[in-house]
Amino acid sequence: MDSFEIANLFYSIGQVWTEWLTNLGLSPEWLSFTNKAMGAVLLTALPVMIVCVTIMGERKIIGRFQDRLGPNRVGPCGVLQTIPDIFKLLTKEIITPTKVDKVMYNLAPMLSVVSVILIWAVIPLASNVVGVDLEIGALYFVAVSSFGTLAVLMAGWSSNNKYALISAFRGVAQLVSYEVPLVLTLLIPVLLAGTMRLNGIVEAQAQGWYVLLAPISMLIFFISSTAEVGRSPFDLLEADSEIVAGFNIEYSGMRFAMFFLGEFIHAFTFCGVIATLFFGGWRGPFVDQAPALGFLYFLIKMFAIYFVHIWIRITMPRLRIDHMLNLSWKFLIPLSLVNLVVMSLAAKLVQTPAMDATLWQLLPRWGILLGTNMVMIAGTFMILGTVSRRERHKQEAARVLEPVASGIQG
Amino acid sequence: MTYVVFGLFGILTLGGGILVVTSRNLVRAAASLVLSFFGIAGLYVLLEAGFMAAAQILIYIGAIAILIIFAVMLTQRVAAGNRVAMNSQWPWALLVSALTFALLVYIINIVWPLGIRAENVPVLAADPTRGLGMALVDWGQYVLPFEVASILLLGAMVGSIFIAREQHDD
Amino acid sequence: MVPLSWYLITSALLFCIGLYGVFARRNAVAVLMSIELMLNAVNLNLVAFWRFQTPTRPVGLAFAVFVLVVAAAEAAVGLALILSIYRQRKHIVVEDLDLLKL
Amino acid sequence: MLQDYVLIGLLFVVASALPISAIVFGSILGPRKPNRIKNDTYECGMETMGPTWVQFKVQYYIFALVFVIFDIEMVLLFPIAAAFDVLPIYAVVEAAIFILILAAALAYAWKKDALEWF
Repeated sequence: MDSFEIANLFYSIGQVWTEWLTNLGLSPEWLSFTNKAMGAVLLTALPVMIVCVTIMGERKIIGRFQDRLGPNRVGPCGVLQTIPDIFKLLTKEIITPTKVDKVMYNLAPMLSVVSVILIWAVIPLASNVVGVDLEIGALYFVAVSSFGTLAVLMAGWSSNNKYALISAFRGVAQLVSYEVPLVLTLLIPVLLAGTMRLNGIVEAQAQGWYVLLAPISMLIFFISSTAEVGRSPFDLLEADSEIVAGFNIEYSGMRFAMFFLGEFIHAFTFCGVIATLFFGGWRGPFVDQAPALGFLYFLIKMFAIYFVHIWIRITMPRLRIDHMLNLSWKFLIPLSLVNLVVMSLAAKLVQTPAMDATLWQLLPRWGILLGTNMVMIAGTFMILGTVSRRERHKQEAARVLEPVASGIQG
Repeated sequence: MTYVVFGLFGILTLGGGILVVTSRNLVRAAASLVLSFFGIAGLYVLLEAGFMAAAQILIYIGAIAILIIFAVMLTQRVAAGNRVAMNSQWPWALLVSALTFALLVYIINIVWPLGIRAENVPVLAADPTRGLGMALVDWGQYVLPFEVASILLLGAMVGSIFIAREQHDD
Repeated sequence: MVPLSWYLITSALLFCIGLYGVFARRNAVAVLMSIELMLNAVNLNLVAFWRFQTPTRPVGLAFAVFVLVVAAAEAAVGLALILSIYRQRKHIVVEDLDLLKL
Repeated sequence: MLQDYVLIGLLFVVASALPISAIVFGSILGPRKPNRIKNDTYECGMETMGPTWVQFKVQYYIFALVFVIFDIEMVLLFPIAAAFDVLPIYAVVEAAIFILILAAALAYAWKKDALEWF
């Protein structure tokens, strides 16, 4: 009977809640409204709570990677470190520089938090637990994250600081460049599932996670999402050795903390989106019997992907701006365009199987899609090899002619 | 309730629009333009055109507004806050737009009388976005404009890169 | 639902605001922004008509999407022209750009 | 349909209440001792020289421009991808042609060195 209760966990909570509100004498419309308001509060609280856990975990993990302990003073093994941190930020003085543009200066940190929390409205948390299963879910996700670009630009401009503005401009160039491959590969789960509903995409992955059907898309999406959230090696926004601290240099205290919070939520929200689009979201063993397990699976997948993020963050040095832009425009975008064309034609060759297709009926689709991906990967490596060999020859020839290397200015 | 939301987004749209044409600081004007675009996106949601709302935010706020802000910053030498924003013919412009508005209201009032409440609005198709997708690549419908759109975009990109590029001597 | 005429009035008002901006602003970028407002007003009209007149066929939506395409192309080329003019003449005040008059 | 967006509207309100309340709390709890130097623009301790709203190079604009074009393209592709399972094969080919024309635009930009960071 144990598993039965878990199976109905969300359902039973909903039942109790609804009953309680109906007993209070709420009309159905107001009941629905109250439920939605509750949902909104929960969806805001969830990422904030996850942040509190992740910041701590990330600092510990980075400490271990760098052969040190990490925070270890507050609470057992330092797990409560975040709480004093929050209080410290709360009691900092909030400085408003005299020359800022007040309206935009105050709006920017708000926008950076709101834009990422809004994404959580469409992420399916468990089989029937999703804020709203919007008909245009995938597009909504892209649209909402484009507010983040605006927040960067607003913060940089309103601060009235050269470095902030330079950083904001660079940041926008970066965000804009990586949004193209991100969205182009987002199209692939959409077309494989034949729907823009994120829950629909997760359900369609009952026939195999899309990371197996479209590994290239997953890689492109992962790389460009790392750049979108401004994580290392793409953290040029706050390249502290070049531009004082980035677009948020004039911000202090809680206002700065809001940018920080926004950035953190952004980072693992994208991990959640990757888990949803390519790793089957809430799918996992026994999830049909016990829907509540789905939430657990989702969190596990999200944190696993986030761990890779952290791993990359502490391993890779920062890219130079021209390299970063080249990576997007001259590698990722052409690759994702080719990927999109080839994948759509390949997926059309084998009709989408019915929902109850057996493993044998699914095999041709898997084989063709995976095979296409392998061919594309091989082709990419061949082209890359040729190009880099040619480049090396060119550079060697240049070195013979002109011994003084001329640096490129970023 | 819908009326309240409509009013909210309407005020956002029109207020943003008014700020765009009146504010002297061009970056402020661009920010108000974003407000106005956002209001329009809200109106699209009220019209149950979710796809258009998302496209509006993605294209207008996420791309065109940023392009405009970049252009503003590239063409502003100093913080040009205190130059004259309007030219000498602005009273005439005001008059002309007011007359146009009056004319439009007059016409609208003839065909769709203002006082009438919306009764029996037709029901939406099941999934309008999918319908749009099918129509865009359907031989009988919009495939020609669809391909022409891509050629237009190609032309726009080639042309504007050609125009905007700084002339390098090498 | 809010009746169709309300949307039409909103759109007409926005269009006229844009029209005023086009006539009255001196800065070319501001003129371009006003044009964007007018295009938006047109789009709002198209979507409103789609919703109230032909909601079962995606006619209005398709046209609105093509207006989006044109708006983006216009913004890209227009701003590029403005930049190019700015590089040559160091200002972008519309009424002083009378190259053809000489 | 419209009901879906109620939650998003509410989420927008709640999500903006979070940073607002955090900043208000912070300004209540934090000290407030402004002075002229502290409120000045921070540029590594140096005096700000010249106008702050400096001009930028046109390269930024070109990236934004290419992005706008691609953004439009992607928006047009989204409804097609959503209807993918019912599309005939020729429709997919048409969409592929659409993508290839835009790829030609990218190739042009590449060829003209518009994507270089000078």
